[in-house]
Amino acid sequence: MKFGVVVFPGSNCDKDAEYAITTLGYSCEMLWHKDTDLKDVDCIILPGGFSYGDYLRAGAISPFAPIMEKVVEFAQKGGLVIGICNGFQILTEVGLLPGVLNKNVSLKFHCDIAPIEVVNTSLPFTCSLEEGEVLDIPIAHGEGNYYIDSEGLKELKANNQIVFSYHGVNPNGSVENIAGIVNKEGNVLGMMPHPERAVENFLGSVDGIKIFNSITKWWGDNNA
Amino acid sequence: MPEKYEMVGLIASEYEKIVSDLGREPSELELAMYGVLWSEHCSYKHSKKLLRNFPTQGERVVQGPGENAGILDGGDGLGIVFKIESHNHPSAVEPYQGAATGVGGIVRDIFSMGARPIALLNSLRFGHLDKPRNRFLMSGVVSGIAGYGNCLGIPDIGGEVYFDDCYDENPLVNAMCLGLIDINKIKKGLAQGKGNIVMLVGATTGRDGILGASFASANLDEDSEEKRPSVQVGDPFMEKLLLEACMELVDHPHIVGVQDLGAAGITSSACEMAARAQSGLELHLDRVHLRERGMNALEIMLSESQERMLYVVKPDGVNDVKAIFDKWGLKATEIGKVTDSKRIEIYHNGDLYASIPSLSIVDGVPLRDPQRKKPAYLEELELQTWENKKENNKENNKENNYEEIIKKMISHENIASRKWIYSQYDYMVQNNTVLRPGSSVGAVRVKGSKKAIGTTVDCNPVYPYLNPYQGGQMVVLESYRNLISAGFTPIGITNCLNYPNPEYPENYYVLEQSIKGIADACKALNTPVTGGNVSLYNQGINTKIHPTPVIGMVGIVDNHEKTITTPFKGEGHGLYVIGK
Amino acid sequence: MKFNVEVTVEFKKGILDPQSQAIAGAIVSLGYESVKEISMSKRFNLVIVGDSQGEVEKTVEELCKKLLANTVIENYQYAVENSEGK
Amino acid sequence: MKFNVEVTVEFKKGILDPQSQAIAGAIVSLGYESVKEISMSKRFNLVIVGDSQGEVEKTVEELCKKLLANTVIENYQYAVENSEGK
Ligand SMILES: Nc1ncnc2c1ncn2[C@@H]1O[C@H](COP(=O)(O)OP(=O)(O)O)[C@@H](O)[C@H]1O
Repeated sequence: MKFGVVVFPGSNCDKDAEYAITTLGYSCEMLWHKDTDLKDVDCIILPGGFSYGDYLRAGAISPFAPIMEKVVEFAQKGGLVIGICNGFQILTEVGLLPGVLNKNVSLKFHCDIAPIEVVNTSLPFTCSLEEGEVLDIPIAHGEGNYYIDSEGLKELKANNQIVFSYHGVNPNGSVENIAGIVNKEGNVLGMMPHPERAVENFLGSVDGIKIFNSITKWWGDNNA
Repeated sequence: MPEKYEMVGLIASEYEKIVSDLGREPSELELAMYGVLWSEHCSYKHSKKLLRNFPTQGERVVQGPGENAGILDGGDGLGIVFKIESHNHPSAVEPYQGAATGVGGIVRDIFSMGARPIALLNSLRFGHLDKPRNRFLMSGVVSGIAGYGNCLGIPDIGGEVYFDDCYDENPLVNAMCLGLIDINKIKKGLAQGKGNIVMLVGATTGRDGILGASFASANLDEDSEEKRPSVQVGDPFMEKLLLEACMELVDHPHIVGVQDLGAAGITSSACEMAARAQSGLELHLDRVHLRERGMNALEIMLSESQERMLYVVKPDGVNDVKAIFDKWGLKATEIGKVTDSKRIEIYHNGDLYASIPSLSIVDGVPLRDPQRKKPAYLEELELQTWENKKENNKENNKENNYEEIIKKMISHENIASRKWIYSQYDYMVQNNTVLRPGSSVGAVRVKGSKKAIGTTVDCNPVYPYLNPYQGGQMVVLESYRNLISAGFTPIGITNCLNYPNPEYPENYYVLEQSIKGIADACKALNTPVTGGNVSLYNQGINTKIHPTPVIGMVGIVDNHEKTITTPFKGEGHGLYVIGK
Repeated sequence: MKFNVEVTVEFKKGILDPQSQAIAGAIVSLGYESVKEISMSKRFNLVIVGDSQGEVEKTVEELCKKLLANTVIENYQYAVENSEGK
Repeated sequence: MKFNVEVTVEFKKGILDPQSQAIAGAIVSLGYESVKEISMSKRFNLVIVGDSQGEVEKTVEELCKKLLANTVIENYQYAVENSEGK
């Protein structure tokens, strides 16, 4: 299976995503924001960072990059897309995911390793995880405070779209401790924590591997 | 009416030297250029002689002081590029932008050498936090460092902060950056080869920060408010693009020299690049890409607009350079060429505004040798006997409720947890962080190997204050102990000498003594000095800072799994004190 | 013709704006009891050329929706003024 | 009496404004060639009680200096209006 990582001007976790993917033995293509060729990848990652400086609102300008038109098309056809941190912000701005990511209630950037609980295990991203399992995944963001109105929240819950929630401490004030959600169809995931940073013991956690392995397992099961 | 040389911060004898070097009176632009390059900040005129005490050689030294940053040999072709710099005065006036642009400047120093930045550290000093202004300064500085470094994606893996009344008017903000390079691909700040093209790349040039270097070379006084326009605003997004574009050019065979634009903008970079190569430069200012209309030659030459670099490129490489900067959405403009005149010649709209011998403006400043005088407080301290010291201690130690004492200690601002600070920094980006903030050193793994680089910034300013010479040694020793206890072999240092006004004999005495202490410790430990920064004039109206020589030490270990972290590992383990 | 456009983007009522809240908190802690309400918004000033007020308004409307505001949480308002008409 | 206060805070002339630059870049890449200039500023709306316009203006002036504007790099302007007078 082949992953693709989009490089926006200002992305800064693009290389980390590539490193994690290749270290785990999967192949990875870098996708330049000005290009419109998705290079036949099977799963697209919108990486963390500060695309376009995060000016105006985090992720607000990236939807207009040429590659994004293709990414949206790909997602609408059921392709797997993951937005991590800034990528999550971009996915909400481009309308692939509901809600928005506001400034942290502390108004400060916050970096730590956060325990997150797996809420939905029926997805490609979580199929080899256990419900209620707690993963240690690094977080590093200033605008991770997920907001959605009460109608929207009801719908998220009804459709089982909440994938991860912060366990114990809520680091940013997000509604219902939400750390990650999927679209209704279940093929587009947005999450603030960085699974690509939890792939080697010395980094403090290897729980990110479980997420990547879920995806490739699901892919293998469905495309064998 | 002050003399015109006083207006640019120079003294009569310096002016005479300029007239003699030029063989005539300088033009307005020439005098302004001399003013900034002969300021303490750029010329080191008070400290250069003292810095000669430092050991700068060793089997691992690839690049010693004098370039944008120092380089140590990390083995297997790995170059460790590192440097520390102060941004004290700008941070006192505008803490967020002051600290942010401090980070931006030190990071450019690293990648202008061709190295990819892999870690940041910072060393901070403020007055006590019971004063609202000090809280304002600290929170602004910390968010400025975070705002800039996080956006660049360089992990901030350590630092230190210390609070004392002596920093009330003059906080200290020192930022250190490390980068990695293939030892065969080092870029230097050289303007070599007649006919080669000088290109200005990155951000546009505006009126910000004009005269920043002379701002750094004077005491902070009431007028500092008025000097506010000299604060620059940083754009970390622009710097990130600049960084990636420069990284793509590392292998390009037509790049001759690179230097970032820092204090004194085009003036210092152009002059230094020419002086290092013993060449000349011809620059045409009307080609500089401006942010504001109507800027005159002087404003363009002295602008400290951030996120800019100067490239010297062989004519055949110009189009490639433009193409790569264009790919990243940046401008690269040809603004002049290298000559063999050994002069810096500045044209604006066809008229010659300045023609200065490059060696004169870069190295010609008459070095100062100020008076030294041992401060009276040191004499008094030496007279104190062991006995009366013990008496004093008794006075202080009346309280013997240990629980209370311990609570008091761990809640003291100089001992309490620093998590409030470092949780605002992204310390994990790049997937290399072996030892995070909260450990006694920060460390990053070198990808493609098991190697790790450990690094620490330290300075307990009480020691050099109480005994400048031994205190200087102790600061180096503290860094050394931190590294070896985490499992690293220390291999070299950079340093940031933060001191009060050197024109007072007492201050100069302390500066000289502590430099000697640092130098002797470095010799004994075989940790040569590869560079650093000197920030003098750190005093206000009522206070002056304690001598604060911040040491940034670097060590290596062959296997990052062998590093040792500080927390207790389990119940029942023995505790030992080692040493005397 | 040239038009001056002023766009204001603010949080929708009922949506918590952490930044406005922090400022309100700071005002209280500074002791300004006379300040009863505070809210923060973004203002954009644009210069747009066009043949008619209507054409420019259409552009502004699009810009607001696509870029300047996130309509999930923000409202926008604008005023378009012919700068040459005066 | 109640007063409505509107404060605008913007970058001083000549200070780099990266945010407005980035937005301008996005507008260009969206293909809106008719947009010639864009700048962004902050607006605060406050409700302040006081005995006189002068008293409220004094409060606002202080608030701007201490909190709302960073006078090193930003300018501020304000308008105070008696909301009950209407
Ligand atoms: N300004 C700072 N930036 C980043 N990390 C910091 C800063 N200040 C302190 N730290 C981190 O907090 C920890 C404790 O700091 P400090 O009390 O100064 O300890 P030490 O005794 O090791 O110097 C260290 O790991 C240090 O790296």
